[in-house]
Amino acid sequence: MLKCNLSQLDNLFAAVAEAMPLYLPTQGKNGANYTKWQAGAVWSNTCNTQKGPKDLFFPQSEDLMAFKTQGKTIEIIDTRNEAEDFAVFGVRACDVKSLEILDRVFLSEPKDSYYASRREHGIIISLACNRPTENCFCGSFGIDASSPNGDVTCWLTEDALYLRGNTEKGEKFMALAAPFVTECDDTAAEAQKEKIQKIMARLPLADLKTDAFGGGKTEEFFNSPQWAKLSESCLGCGTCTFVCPTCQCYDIRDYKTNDGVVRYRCWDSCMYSEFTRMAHGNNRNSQKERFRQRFMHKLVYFPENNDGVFSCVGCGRCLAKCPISMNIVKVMKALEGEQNG
Amino acid sequence: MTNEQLKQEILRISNVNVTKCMKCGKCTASCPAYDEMEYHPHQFVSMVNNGDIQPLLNSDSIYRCLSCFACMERCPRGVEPAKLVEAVRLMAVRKQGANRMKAEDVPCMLDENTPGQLLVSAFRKYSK
Amino acid sequence: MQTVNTQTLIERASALLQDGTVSAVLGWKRGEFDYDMTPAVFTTAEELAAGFVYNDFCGANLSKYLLKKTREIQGKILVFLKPCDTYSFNQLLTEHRIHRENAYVIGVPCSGMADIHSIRKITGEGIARVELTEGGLLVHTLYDDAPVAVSYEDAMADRCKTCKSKKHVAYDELLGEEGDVLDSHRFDEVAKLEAMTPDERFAFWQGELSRCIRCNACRDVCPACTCEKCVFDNPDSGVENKAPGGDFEEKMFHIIRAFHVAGRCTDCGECSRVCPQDIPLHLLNRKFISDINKTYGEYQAGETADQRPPLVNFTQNDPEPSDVVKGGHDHA
Amino acid sequence: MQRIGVFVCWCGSNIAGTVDVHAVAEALKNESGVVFSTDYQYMCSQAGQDIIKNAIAEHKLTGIVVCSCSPRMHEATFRKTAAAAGLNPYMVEIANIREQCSWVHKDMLSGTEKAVILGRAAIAKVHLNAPLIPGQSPVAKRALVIGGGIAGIQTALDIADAGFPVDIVETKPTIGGKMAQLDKTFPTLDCAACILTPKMVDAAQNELIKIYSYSEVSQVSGYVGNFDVTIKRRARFVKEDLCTGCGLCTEKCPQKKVPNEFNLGMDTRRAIYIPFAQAVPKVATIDPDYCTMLKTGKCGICSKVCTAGAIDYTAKDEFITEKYGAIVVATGYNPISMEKFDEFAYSQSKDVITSLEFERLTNAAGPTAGKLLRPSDGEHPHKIVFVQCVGSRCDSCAEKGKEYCSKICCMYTAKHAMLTRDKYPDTEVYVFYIDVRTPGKAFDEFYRRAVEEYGVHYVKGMVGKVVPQGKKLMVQASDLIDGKQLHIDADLVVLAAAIEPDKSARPLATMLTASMDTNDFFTEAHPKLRPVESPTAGVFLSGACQGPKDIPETVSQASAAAAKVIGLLCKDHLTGNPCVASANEMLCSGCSQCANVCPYGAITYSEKEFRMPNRTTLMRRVASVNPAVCQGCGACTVACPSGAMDLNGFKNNQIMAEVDAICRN
Amino acid sequence: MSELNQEYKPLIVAFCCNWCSYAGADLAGSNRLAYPADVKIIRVPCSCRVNPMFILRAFQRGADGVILCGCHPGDCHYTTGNYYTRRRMSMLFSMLDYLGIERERTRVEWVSAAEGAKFASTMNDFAKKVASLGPNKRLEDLRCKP
Repeated sequence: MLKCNLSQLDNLFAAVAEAMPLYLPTQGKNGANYTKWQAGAVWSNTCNTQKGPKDLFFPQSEDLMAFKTQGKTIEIIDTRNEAEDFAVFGVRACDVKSLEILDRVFLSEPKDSYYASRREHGIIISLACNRPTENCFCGSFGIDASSPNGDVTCWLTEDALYLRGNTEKGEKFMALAAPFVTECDDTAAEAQKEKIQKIMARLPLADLKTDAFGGGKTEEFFNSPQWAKLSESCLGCGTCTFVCPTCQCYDIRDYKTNDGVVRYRCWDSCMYSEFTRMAHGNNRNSQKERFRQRFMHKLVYFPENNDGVFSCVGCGRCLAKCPISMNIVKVMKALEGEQNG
Repeated sequence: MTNEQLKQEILRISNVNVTKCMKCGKCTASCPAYDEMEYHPHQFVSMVNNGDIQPLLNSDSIYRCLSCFACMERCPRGVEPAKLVEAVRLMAVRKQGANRMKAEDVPCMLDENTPGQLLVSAFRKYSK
Repeated sequence: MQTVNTQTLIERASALLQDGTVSAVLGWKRGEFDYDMTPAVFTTAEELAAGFVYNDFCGANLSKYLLKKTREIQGKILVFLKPCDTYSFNQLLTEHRIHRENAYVIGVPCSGMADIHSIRKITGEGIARVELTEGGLLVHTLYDDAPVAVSYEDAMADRCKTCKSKKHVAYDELLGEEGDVLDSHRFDEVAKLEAMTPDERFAFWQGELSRCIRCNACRDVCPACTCEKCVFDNPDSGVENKAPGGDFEEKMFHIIRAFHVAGRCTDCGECSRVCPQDIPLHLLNRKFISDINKTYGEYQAGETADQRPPLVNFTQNDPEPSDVVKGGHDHA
Repeated sequence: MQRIGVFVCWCGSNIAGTVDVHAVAEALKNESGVVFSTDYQYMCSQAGQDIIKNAIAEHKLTGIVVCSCSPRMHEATFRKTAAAAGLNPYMVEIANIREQCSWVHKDMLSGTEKAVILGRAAIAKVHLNAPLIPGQSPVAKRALVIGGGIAGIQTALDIADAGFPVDIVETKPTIGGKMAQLDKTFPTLDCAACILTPKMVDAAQNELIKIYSYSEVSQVSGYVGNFDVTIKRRARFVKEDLCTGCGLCTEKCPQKKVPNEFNLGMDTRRAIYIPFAQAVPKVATIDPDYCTMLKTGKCGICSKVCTAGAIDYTAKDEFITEKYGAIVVATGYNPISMEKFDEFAYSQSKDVITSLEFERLTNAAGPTAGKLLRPSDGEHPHKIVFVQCVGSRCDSCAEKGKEYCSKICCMYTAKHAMLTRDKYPDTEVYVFYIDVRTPGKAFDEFYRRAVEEYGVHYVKGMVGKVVPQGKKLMVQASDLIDGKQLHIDADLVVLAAAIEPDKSARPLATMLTASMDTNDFFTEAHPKLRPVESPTAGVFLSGACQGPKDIPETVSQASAAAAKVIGLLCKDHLTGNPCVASANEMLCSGCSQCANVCPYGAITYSEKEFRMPNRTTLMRRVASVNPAVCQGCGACTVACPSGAMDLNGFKNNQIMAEVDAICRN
Repeated sequence: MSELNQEYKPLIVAFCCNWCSYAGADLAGSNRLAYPADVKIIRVPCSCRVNPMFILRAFQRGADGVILCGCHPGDCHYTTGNYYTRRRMSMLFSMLDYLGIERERTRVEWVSAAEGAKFASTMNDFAKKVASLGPNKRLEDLRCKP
C-alpha cells in the first residue's frame, strides 16, 4: 500500500497528466463530471459524478469511418486516431463494475475494436466512497463501495490518499505516482473501509433485494400487470439511459457531409419510439413495452446471457435524474412485492 | 472648373435631381419674378442639366429670385428649381471678393420704410 | 408549504370517483423518499389513500398527461392543476389536443414548489429525510451531521421564484383561495443576456448547450410539444438526429424546438426542471415570449382557450425583421 | 434511384458567352444519378426539344434537369416536352443559368462554377421529385361581371352571346358607367349615348344576362370554376318588377334639393329618382339619405302617386348567393379629387371645372341642356383655358397626384376644344400641355384638326396659377416655346384631372385575393402575354380597373376578357395545379396552426379513426387540404411543427437538398 | 481587413419567392445588373414557404449568409404569406442574435418583380456585409467543412 499526502495530490495529478491524459471529476455548473485534468483543475470528491466514465470508453457519438466521394468514385477513410494511454481517476465501485458489464458486451466476439482499444489504453484508478448517498444501492448487486476494483484502488482519509496497485496497467500509474507517495500499511485504509461499510448499512436502499430477479425469470415478470402502472407516467425520454453507466445500445448512422458521408455511432435509448424500428415497423409500440424492455433487460435478459450478472450497478443516477422520478428501485420493489404478495 | 465640374458642384450643393424634370414649365408659370429674371426657373433646371452654369453665374437672375419657393411647391415632379437658383447664387458669392452686398453698402440703403430685418437677411443671403 | 393538504384532495377525489363524475384521477404519487413524487393515475379511493400526495415536491405539470390518458381511459378524468398548469391546459384545448368534456379540472393553489437540486446545493448529498415545517424545510442527512434548516424561499425552484400567476385560468372547481396574476420580473434574466455583447452571449449559450445530451426530456415533458411525431424523431423529416454529432446539432434542436413552441409556450418551466444537465432552456422560450410581447403586444399563451397564437397571426403594420433585431451590441 | 438527364442550353451566346456550357454538362455528368448530360445551342427550339425527347427514350430517364433561362420563361415548355416523351411533367427541374447566372456575372470562371452549382441543386431536387398528377374540379357555367360600365356591359354581352349565363353587379341604380355621362366620343365625335344605350338595352333584354343594379359584392369564396359569391342588393325601396319607370314619382317628390351625382352636382334631383332617361333598369330609386318618409315617417307622396304600387318603404338589403365559374372585374375609374391642386382655384371658383363636368355642360341631357354656360352666372364663356396633366405624371415624392399618365386626357381635351370652337366660333380656346400624346388610330389627325381647322391655341407650357378676379379667372402660365409668361383673363378653366381606380377596387381585390399595384390598379397575370387575366385563377380584368384606357381599348379588352371567360366556361372540368399542400395524417396532430395561416380556407379537419399498434384504434383530429382550393403558398408547412404539412413540388426535403447541394463546395 | 479576407468568398443562399423576388432577380439579369456569383438563389413559391430549418440548414452546410426575399408587404401573391414571414423571421433572427450569432448574416428584403435594380444592389450590399464578417463560425458543422 502507498500513501500520498493530500498536499502532494495536485503534484501527483500533474505528473500523471504530463505522461498521459488524466480524467477526473471536477465541479461544473451542473455538478461533478469527468474532465481532462489541467493545471488549476480542482478534483471533486462528490459521490457521484453526473455521468459515469462510460463516455471515455464509449462516447455518446463517435465516428466509425468516412466515405469520400469524388465524381462517381468512393474512398473509404478510417477516421480513428492512434490510441494512446489515459488514466481515469476517482472512479467509484459501481462505475468500475459498470465497465466490466460493458466489457461483456463489447469485448465478446465479435469484439468492438473501438471500445477495446480504449479499454486497453485506459487505466482505471478507483476510489472508495466515503459518503454514499440515499440513491446508492450498489450493495444490492454485490458491489462493495468500500473496496472498488480497478487497475488501482484508492481510499481517501482526512489527510491522505492510500493507493493499491491491482494490475500491470495499474503499475504504470503507480510508477508515475512514485515520487509523491510513501510505503505504508493497510491500517488506515482498512479503518476507512469499516467507516464506509457502516454508512452502507444504514442507507435507505440497503435492504433492496435482487433475489427475485435473474436469468430464466422472463415468464414471471413479462406479463405482470405492474408494467402498465409503472410505465404510465414515463415520458419516453432518454435520460435514464444516457446517465446509466451500463446502457450500451447504440445506433449507426450516416451523416451526409459536403463531400461524402461520415458513418458514426451514437447512443440510442430503448425508451425512444424509434428504437429498433425495422423495415416492418417497430416491434415495441407502446411506452409500456419499451419501459418493460429496459428493466427486463437489466434484471432478467442480461443475467440470463451473462452468468447471472445484472446490468445494473446501483449507482443511483437514474433515481436522481428521472424527470418523473420513476426508476429501477421502484420497479424492483413493485415487481418483487407483487411476486411476494 | 469645367462645365461638368460646375454642374456636379451645383448638384452637390442643391441636392436636386434635375433629370426628373419633364419640361412642363409649371415652375416658370408660377414664378412671380418672371419679368425680372433673364433665366427662368425651368431654364435653370435645363441649363444645369446641360452643364451651362457659367451664364447663370453671370446673370442677375440669381439675385432676382425671391426665394418664394412657388416653383418648388408647384412642381409635379418634385424637382426643386429654387434650390438650384440658391446653389448657383452660393457658388457666385463664395468666390473671392464676389460678395453681392458689402457692409459699407448697407448705410446708404437705410431708409425709414425698409425693415431692418430685410437688410439683415439680404446681407446673409448675398454675402459670404 | 402548500395551503391545501393531501387529505383534502384525496377526499374530494374519492367523492368524485364515488359519485361517478370521474372515472380516474390524475395526481402525484408518493415515492421512495420525501421528494420523489411520480405523476400517477388513481382509479379507487384505496389507491388514493395509499399513494396520493400533494406537497412541496409536486412540481410536475399534469396537463400534458391528459392527451395520453384521455385516449386510454373512458369517461372523465379528474386532474389537479396548479395555476401555471392551467395555462398549459388551455393551450392544449386551443390546439384541440384534448376535449374539455373529458377532463374535470380541480384547481389547487400553489405557493411555489421546492426543488431537490436547490436543496442539495445547500445541504450537500445524502438526504435521508426532508421534514416540512412551518418555517421551512428541515433536511436530515445520512451521515452523522446535524439536520440543516432550509427556508422555503431557498428551497424553491427557480421558475417558482419568478412565478407569473397564482390565478387559475381554467377549472371546474377550485380548492382554496384564488390568486392573482403576478408582476414577476421573469424577463430580467433575458434582459441580462440581451445586455451582453454578442461574444458573451455566444460563449454563454455555447457553454450551456454543449452540455446537452439529447435525452429529449425537455421536449417530452413540454405541454406544447405534443406532436404525434416530432420532426427530430422522424427519419423522413431530413433533420432527425439522435445524438449531438457536433456543436451545431444541439443548437439546431433547441432553436427549432423553441421556435416551434414560440407563441404557444406558456412558460411553465418544465423544460428546465427536467433537464438532467441543468441547461436553462426556459431562457430560450422566454426570449421568444419577451420578443413577442415587445413586438406584437402582450400575449400570454393559454390565458384563454381560443386565442390565435402570434406567429400564426399578423397585422399589416408589423415591424420589419431589421427593426426587431436591434438594440444590444453590434458586431464589429 | 432516378435516372437523370441534364441538358445545358447555350441560349446562343446569352449563356455560352459567360458560362462554359460544355464544361457544365461534363461536370454534371459526375453527379449521382446522372446518366446523360449534353449541351445544345437552343434547348427550347424544336431540335433542342427533340434531343430531350430522344434522351428520355434512349436512356430511360426518370427525371430531367434543364440548365437554361428562368423557369418563369420555359418551365412550361420543357414540361410539355417531357410529357410528350412520356415522362411526368413534374419530373422536370430548371436550373436558371441565364438570368441568374450568365447575365449577371461577367467572369467565365465564376459563371461556370456557379452554373455547375445551380445544376447540382436542380439535380438534387429532381432526385426527390415525384410524379404529380393534377386534380380536376368541375366548372360552374355562369360568369359574374363586377361593374356595369361599357367594359362590364361588353364583357357580359360577349359571354352571353356564347351561350353562357352572366350576371352584372353594379353599385349605381343604373348600368352605363362613365360612358353614359359623356357627350361625344373621340376621334369620330359620335354621340356616346347613341352607341352606348343600345348596348344597355341589349344587356337588359338578353335572357342570359341578369343585372343586379344598386348592388355590390359582399363576399367571395371558392376558387376558379367554383366561386361562391354573396351579392348585397341594397334596398332601393321601389319594387323593380312593378315599377314601370313612368317617372311620375320623380316629378311629385317634394324633396327637390338633392345634388344630382349624374351631373356631378351641377344641378339637383329629387329624393326618388331615375338617374337619366335611358337608365337600365329604368326603375326609380329612393335615396334614403334625403327621403323624408324614410327619415321621419311623414310624406309618402311617391307611394300615393304610384299607380303600379311599386313603392315599398319597408324594403331591406337582401343578400343572394350564387355560384360562378369565372369573375370579371370591371370596376372602372374616377377622376381624382382636385383638393390638393388649389393653385387652380377649383374650390374657389365654380368656373374652374373638371373635364368630366365639362362633358355634362356640353351634353344635351346635362344641366344646361347642352348649352355651354358658366356654372357661376350662366353666361356664355368667351375665353376658355384647358389645363392638361392635372395630377397625372406627378413624382411620387411630390405626394400629390399620380405617377402615371392618365392616357385619355390629351384626346378628350382636343375633343372639348374642337367642339367648343365648332359650336361657338367666337370663343378663344387655349390648351396648356406638357406633351400631346396621340398614339391611336386617327388620333393625331384629330388633334391636328383641332389646331389647324378649329384654331385652338395649343401652348407648350403649364399653368402656374389661377386667380379668380371679379367675373374673370386670371390664368398665369408659361409659354416655353416663345419664352413668355402669359396672363390670360379666362371665363372658364377646364382641368384634365388624372384618373384613378374606383375606391371599391381595393376591398374587392382583397375578397378576390387578386393582386393590385401600388396605384390600386389590378395587376395582370403577365403584362404582355396575359393582359386580361388576374394572377388569381378565374378572375379576369376588363377596362380601366387594370389601367387607364379609352373606350375602344376598353371594349377590346372587355371582349378579350369575355373570350377568356368563354374558354374557361366551355370546359367541363378544370385541371388544377398539383403543387399544393397535403397533410400526412400519420404525423398530423390536428392543432389548427396551419388553418390559422391558410389564406384560402383550404384546410379542414375531421376526426378520423386510426389503427394503432396491438389491435387498438384511435379517433384523432387530422387536417386535410382541398387541392382545388389550395394555391400552394406553403404558409401551412412552416406553421406545422411536425412537418405533417408539406408542399408538393417544394417539399421540405427537396428544398433542403437544394440547400445542401448549393453549400457543397 | 486582413490579407486572408481578400481571398475569402462568402457563400450566400438567397431564398426568393417565385412571384416577386425571383422575377426581380430575373429582371436584374435581363438588365445585366451584376452581383457576386457567391449568391445562389433557391426558388420557393412564397417567402412564407421558408422554414427556419432551411436557414439553419444552410448555415450548417457552410453558408455564410442567408437572405430571404419576398413580395412587399401587401403585395403577396398569396395575399398574406409575407406577413407571416415577417413575424417568423423577426423572431428567428432575434433568437439567433440572442445566441450570439452575427445578426448581419441574416436578412429579409422585400423585392418586387419590377425591382431588378434593388435586387442587385441588395445582393451586392449583403455580400459585402457578409464578407466583412468573415466565415461563419458560430453556426457551423465541422463535419461539413472540407
